[in-house]
Amino acid sequence: APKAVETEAPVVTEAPATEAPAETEAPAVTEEATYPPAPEFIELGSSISLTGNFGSLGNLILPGYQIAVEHINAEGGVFVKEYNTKIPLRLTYYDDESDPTKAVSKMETLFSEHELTAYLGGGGSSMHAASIPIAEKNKVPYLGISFALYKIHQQGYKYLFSPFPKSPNQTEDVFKILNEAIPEGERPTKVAVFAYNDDWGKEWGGLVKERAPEYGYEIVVYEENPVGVNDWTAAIQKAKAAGAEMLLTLPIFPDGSGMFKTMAELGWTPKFSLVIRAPEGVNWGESLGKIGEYVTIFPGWHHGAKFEGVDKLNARYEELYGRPADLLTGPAYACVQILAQAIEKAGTLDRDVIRDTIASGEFSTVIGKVTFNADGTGNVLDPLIQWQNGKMELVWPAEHATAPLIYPAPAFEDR
Amino acid sequence: MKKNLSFVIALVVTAALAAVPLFVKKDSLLTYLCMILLYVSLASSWNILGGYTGQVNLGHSAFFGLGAIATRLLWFAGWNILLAMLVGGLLAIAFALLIGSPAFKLRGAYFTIGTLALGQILYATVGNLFPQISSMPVQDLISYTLVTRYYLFLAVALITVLAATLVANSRWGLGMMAVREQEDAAESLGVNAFQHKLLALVLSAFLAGLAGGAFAFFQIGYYPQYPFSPIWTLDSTMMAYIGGTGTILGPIIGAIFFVVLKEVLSLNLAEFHPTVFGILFILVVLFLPGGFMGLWKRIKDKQQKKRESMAELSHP
Amino acid sequence: MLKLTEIDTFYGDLQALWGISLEVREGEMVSLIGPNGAGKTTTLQSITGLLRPAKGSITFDGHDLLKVPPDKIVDLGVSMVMEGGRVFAGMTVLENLELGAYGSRARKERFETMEHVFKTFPRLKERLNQRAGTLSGGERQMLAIGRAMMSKPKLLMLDEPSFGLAPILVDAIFEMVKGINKQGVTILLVEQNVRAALELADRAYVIENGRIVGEGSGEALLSYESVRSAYLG
Amino acid sequence: MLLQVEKLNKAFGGLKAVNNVDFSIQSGEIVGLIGPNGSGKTTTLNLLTGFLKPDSGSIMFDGKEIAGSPRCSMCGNGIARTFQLVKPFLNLTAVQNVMIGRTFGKEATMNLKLAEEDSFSILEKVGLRSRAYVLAKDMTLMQRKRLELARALAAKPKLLLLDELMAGLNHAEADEAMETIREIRASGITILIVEHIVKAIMGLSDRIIVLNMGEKVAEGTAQEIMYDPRVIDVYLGKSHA
Amino acid sequence: MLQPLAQNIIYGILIGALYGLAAVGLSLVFGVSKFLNVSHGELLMLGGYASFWVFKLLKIDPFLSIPLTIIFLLLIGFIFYRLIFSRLIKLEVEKKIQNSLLVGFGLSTILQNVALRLWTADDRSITTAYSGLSFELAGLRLPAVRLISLAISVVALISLQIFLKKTFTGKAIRATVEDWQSASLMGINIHRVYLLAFVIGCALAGVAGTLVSICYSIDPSMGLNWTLKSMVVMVLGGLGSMIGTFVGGIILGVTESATAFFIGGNYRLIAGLLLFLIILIFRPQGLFGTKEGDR
Ligand SMILES: Nc1ncnc2c1ncn2[C@@H]1O[C@H](COP(=O)(O)OP(=O)(O)OP(=O)(O)O)[C@@H](O)[C@H]1O
Ligand SMILES: Nc1ncnc2c1ncn2[C@@H]1O[C@H](COP(=O)(O)OP(=O)(O)OP(=O)(O)O)[C@@H](O)[C@H]1O
Ligand SMILES: [Mg+2]
Ligand SMILES: [Mg+2]
Repeated sequence: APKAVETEAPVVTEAPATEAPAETEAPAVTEEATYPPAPEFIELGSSISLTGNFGSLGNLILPGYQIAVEHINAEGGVFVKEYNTKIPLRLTYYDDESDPTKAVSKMETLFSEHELTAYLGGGGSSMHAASIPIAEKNKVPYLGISFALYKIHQQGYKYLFSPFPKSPNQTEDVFKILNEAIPEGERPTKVAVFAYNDDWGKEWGGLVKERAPEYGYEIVVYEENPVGVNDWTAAIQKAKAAGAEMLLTLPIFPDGSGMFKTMAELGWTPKFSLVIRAPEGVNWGESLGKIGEYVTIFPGWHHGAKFEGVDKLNARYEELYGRPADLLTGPAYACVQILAQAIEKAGTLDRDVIRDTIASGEFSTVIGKVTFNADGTGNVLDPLIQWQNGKMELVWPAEHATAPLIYPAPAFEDR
Repeated sequence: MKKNLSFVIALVVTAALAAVPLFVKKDSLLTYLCMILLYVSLASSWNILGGYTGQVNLGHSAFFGLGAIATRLLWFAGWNILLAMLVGGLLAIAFALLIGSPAFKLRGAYFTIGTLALGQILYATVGNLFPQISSMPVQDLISYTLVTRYYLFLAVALITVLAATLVANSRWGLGMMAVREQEDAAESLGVNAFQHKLLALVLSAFLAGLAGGAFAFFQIGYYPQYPFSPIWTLDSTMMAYIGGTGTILGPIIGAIFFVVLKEVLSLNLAEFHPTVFGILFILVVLFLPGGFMGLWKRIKDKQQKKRESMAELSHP
Repeated sequence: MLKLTEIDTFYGDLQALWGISLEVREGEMVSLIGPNGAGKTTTLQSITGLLRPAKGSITFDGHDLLKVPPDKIVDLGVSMVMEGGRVFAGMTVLENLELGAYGSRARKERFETMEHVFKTFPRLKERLNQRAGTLSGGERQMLAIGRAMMSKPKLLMLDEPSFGLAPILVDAIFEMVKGINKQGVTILLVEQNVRAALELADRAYVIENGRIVGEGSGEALLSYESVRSAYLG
Repeated sequence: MLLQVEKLNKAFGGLKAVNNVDFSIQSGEIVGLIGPNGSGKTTTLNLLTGFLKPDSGSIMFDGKEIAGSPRCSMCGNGIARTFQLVKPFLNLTAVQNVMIGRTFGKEATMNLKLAEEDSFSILEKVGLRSRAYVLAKDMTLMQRKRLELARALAAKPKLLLLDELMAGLNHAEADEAMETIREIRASGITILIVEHIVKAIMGLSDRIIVLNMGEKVAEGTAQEIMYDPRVIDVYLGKSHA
Repeated sequence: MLQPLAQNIIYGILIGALYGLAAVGLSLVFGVSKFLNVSHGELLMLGGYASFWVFKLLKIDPFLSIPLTIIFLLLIGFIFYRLIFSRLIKLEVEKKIQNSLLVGFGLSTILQNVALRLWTADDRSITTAYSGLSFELAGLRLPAVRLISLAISVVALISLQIFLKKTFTGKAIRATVEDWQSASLMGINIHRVYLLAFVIGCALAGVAGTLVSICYSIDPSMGLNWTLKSMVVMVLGGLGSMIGTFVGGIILGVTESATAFFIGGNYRLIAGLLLFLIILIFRPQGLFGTKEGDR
């Protein structure tokens, strides 16, 4: 049997479709209208990387989807006007082994085997890039997070929605925040960029190059590596020699940990470092200890964010995994929330109507109010997180902050 | 008589495969069939050099990737897909010719790892030169049909298997096997080992290039580097081995076994499917050290021996 | 000393030996002759444990060899020189000799034994640190025999020691084998050079198609017409 | 003159494995090449068949200079050989082994059917007809040697080089082998034979060439060689004198 | 210019030593039993995780826990050999290479998956109190952790070399490599030799894994890259030569670092592999391989 997750809560299977009308306040009920028989479930499908290179992402995203489904089903599901009843959600997911081709066939299987209402994405831009076109071809709304690559959104896909900060936000926000938080004269104006030669790396690097001067920063070192090269010695030496004060980079974990260990060894401490990707999991702090302190990230969310529902999510996550929700859990959870709200608003399981509803609506989620632009990018909060004392603290924007930004970072040898 | 029988079976199987889209409407099933056909092409083309000629090539994905990249670029530039694929195949040949002479200076493990390095170089270079994702334009997605892809994969697989069969049963095939078994002896009998290896390489490369072209036509969005990944080589090598190298049917059986087993397991066991796959895979290897075709051969040998001993009994 | 009774040995499903029985007494030199593929090598390998007979028994000095693991058979005093003087080509002459004394019994006395071997083969002492692969055919054969001697065998088995050697070396090798036998080592010799083998041996067995078909003193067999026509041509 | 070798030289590092060797072979002859182990016999064969490139010297075969030609062209020139350490195509059947000789040799045929038929009759000649469908790896050493001979014959050479084909045969078996070799000669093939079995080499060869340490030390008929004191000294030893 | 270059080359050597150590184990196993164990990288991963957990849970310094890691991998190696690889010993060489590839492939799939389930897909890295420490010498920085790693690699290599060249057991291993039948006739228990070589290979992979987890990071899918790298290094050095393999690793490491320095990180991998191929063109048997070392 395919791996159908009705979540751990028994509610799903029991949720009797007939109970729903009584509860609803919908005026339609009064007219004794006849409704078509409701499907047993609202089917959501996900091809997600649980093994292979992107396994760490997939395993963070999946619980977000699962808990959201569980929470919504605990309320009986989503009310769909067309059937005049609440219908529970059902998530079916397959492991694509971090292989784009397998992802394609898993996407097709999901579509063929289930009356899908929407796809939920996996993790990593290359996986999204392979999957999204299938959704587009099958005309099924696709909600995906955990990729900042903006370019995907410029392909004209109609069914893609991503409530997640993108490269243009990140590369602009970092300078904005610094200029707001740090008085002129103390700012780390000499910037080293350690980028990648993949398309996200290039997109990101290009944007940084463009923005830095606008905000009064100068890029003194720009180094590029292929993904998976964990030796950054040459780049670090150049940065050190150029007197760079700030590091902007987006390494995967092995590269990032290698980078920071070498930085400590070579004695170059940037006053401020924005390190996207590698430090987004709790393993960063566990693995790197003091060396990994004070780096900042733009993960799209933090469990300390003061939005409705965050506490409930954290509580459940704590129950399951013994810690507050991880950074990707919130956005994943939000995807399901958005879908549920859109379906309810649309009042139908017609995918095109749902798509239009997502595109035009405003949704309130654990990541805050979300609306979508025409290209499918979400207007979402882009909080800055900093590693402090082995924990990730939300340091920006101030109204959500759990701790103040620490600047400048103390030198490695003084920690 | 036996030849005729296999010919008839082959025809029937081909006809059945050609009729599949008439009955199968599910895109998921068609996608799996496409994957199987793709791997049949890859494993069979690998087998021409690795199985028949004994040159274990771990850089096969280079040819697959070259075919894919050329086809994709030309196709997006508006070329006819078949023409684009042909150019992809020719590009693979060009690369084969370029590396043939230095590569065949190496023997055994040195050749194997040398080709692995070649494949990795291409993988890294393409990653450097084409970092941008290649996506089919959205307006083309509307007209995307899997059935066309299916037929293309089928055609490539048929061409590959047919070419392999023709070569294996020719004088060239004999020469290749001689080179595989004992290069010195082969040369002493007049077999030009280099020529045979090169021919096998060129053919293997061309067919893999065609497969790459078909892949480029099939996969909607991917990084140009992806078809160059060593995983393709590893998978097709494993398929050829587990089916039985140096035979026509081996790689076909291997590909089917591999893809189907993997798919069935991953659809049914979300978290532990690789473990179960690995265990089954190892068990098959331990019990069938010559691959599936090895088992087949042993059964035939046993029968043959029985017949011989019967004959001996009747004419002492 | 060595006694084989009713040995059957198989290669897979192929039976190579059929009820072989033979005996070698202490101090004797016994030859085993027979046409190609008769099973001579197979017999020797069955004794050393390289092959395991399916049936029958092999006793040596009161030990049941079929119950002894192959690597312990050498320790009992059984040593064999394989066809073609196979030495460890990548290792030095010295290392080859040392490995000959790998068994625990021989290892203790390896230095004395080596001196002894050098007395029999002075050539080896001159080439001590040369890689065995660069030795000439005759020297290799000497090394192979010397290496076997290093295990202090009570029984030394030689498989075609004259294979591929120039006539002048053949004579020399046979002289050495005779010398070793004189020192008290029992010898079981397989040879295609039937005349020399029979002349040297105290006794001989004739093996054909995996079966013993004749047995007798060397001289006696030499004079048999059937043996003459079959092996001496 | 079928083969004319002049001033042939080959050294491995400091070792002169073949040193200024001259000899020639007439069509239809059987010539023996003997010498102590390591005297350069196999090396000479390797030079003749292109497996080694001579340092200097000339090899005229059938009116054509062939020194240094690639080894895979030698068979086409009309020279076939066997190897001292036999090199069968282990995973092919006996008949496939022979077919390769037949389809790539001097009078190569492209017609596989024809080649197969021919191969059977060649296997018959060397006494392996009943083993035609046996894989070479399932054969004994002696069968492999016969197979090697069959394969070389299938290439239809003018000159056949045999390297210790008879090593490991007893005298009676050697007699049979000698008979086969005579038949081959009778079919019009010239033979150069390297062998350590004195009886065979003396019995077969019209002429014998003796090498020692890479140099030719004697040449003559069997009788002449038998009693040549130098040959006795370096090769035969006293017992054969 | 000179100083940064020197600094870079130092790092190249330090990294290269790791490559070398990783490859030595693979090379030993391949030399002795002709097993091309493509799960070598996964064994490395197991070694890394072993040190990581011992460090995390028991707070034992990763360098000090190396003996534990070695024991753990010896055990793993023993199990794998007994359960799986011993069944391939009797096959002919070609089939042995082929089947060990297959079995190794299956094994690596299993190990990756099991590691993923046991330890999640999270990357891990060991950072001790002295990580990041370095000594300054003539303006060059010598990182403590990597220096110790280098020392450990060298010690491991030299011990292996002494073991192979000087001890009876080591000679028995080499003898078995050359001719197992003759070796068996010498009274060498060849099954024990194969087992021994295999588990030593595993242990070396484990040590390499420890060092990787200290200098870099580990995760369940790290294996393939290390296997590929080890294979390249093994061949670069020449099959059968342990010293050669180690030197090959260092050459590769230095080439990569120098390329990153002069041309850019994008070309380090390519340059390393190109150098490898160029060396092979001139020395088809690898740097320290012998001519007959083929196959
Ligand atoms: N490895 C093997 N596999 C299968 N059969 C074998 C093997 N080795 C030998 N045989 C068979 O066993 C029989 C005896 O062979 P054996 O090698 O003992 O003969 P031999 O008397 O030593 O001959 P020779 O004079 O050629 O050395 C032969 O018929 C041969 O076919
Ligand atoms: N490829 C090689 N490299 C180095 N030395 C070689 C090579 N081939 C042969 N030799 C050496 O050249 C000399 C002649 O060898 P060759 O094989 O020709 O001897 P042979 O006369 O055939 O001896 P045998 O009767 O033992 O077969 C020997 O000393 C040998 O060690
Ligand atoms: Mg024998
Ligand atoms: Mg010779």
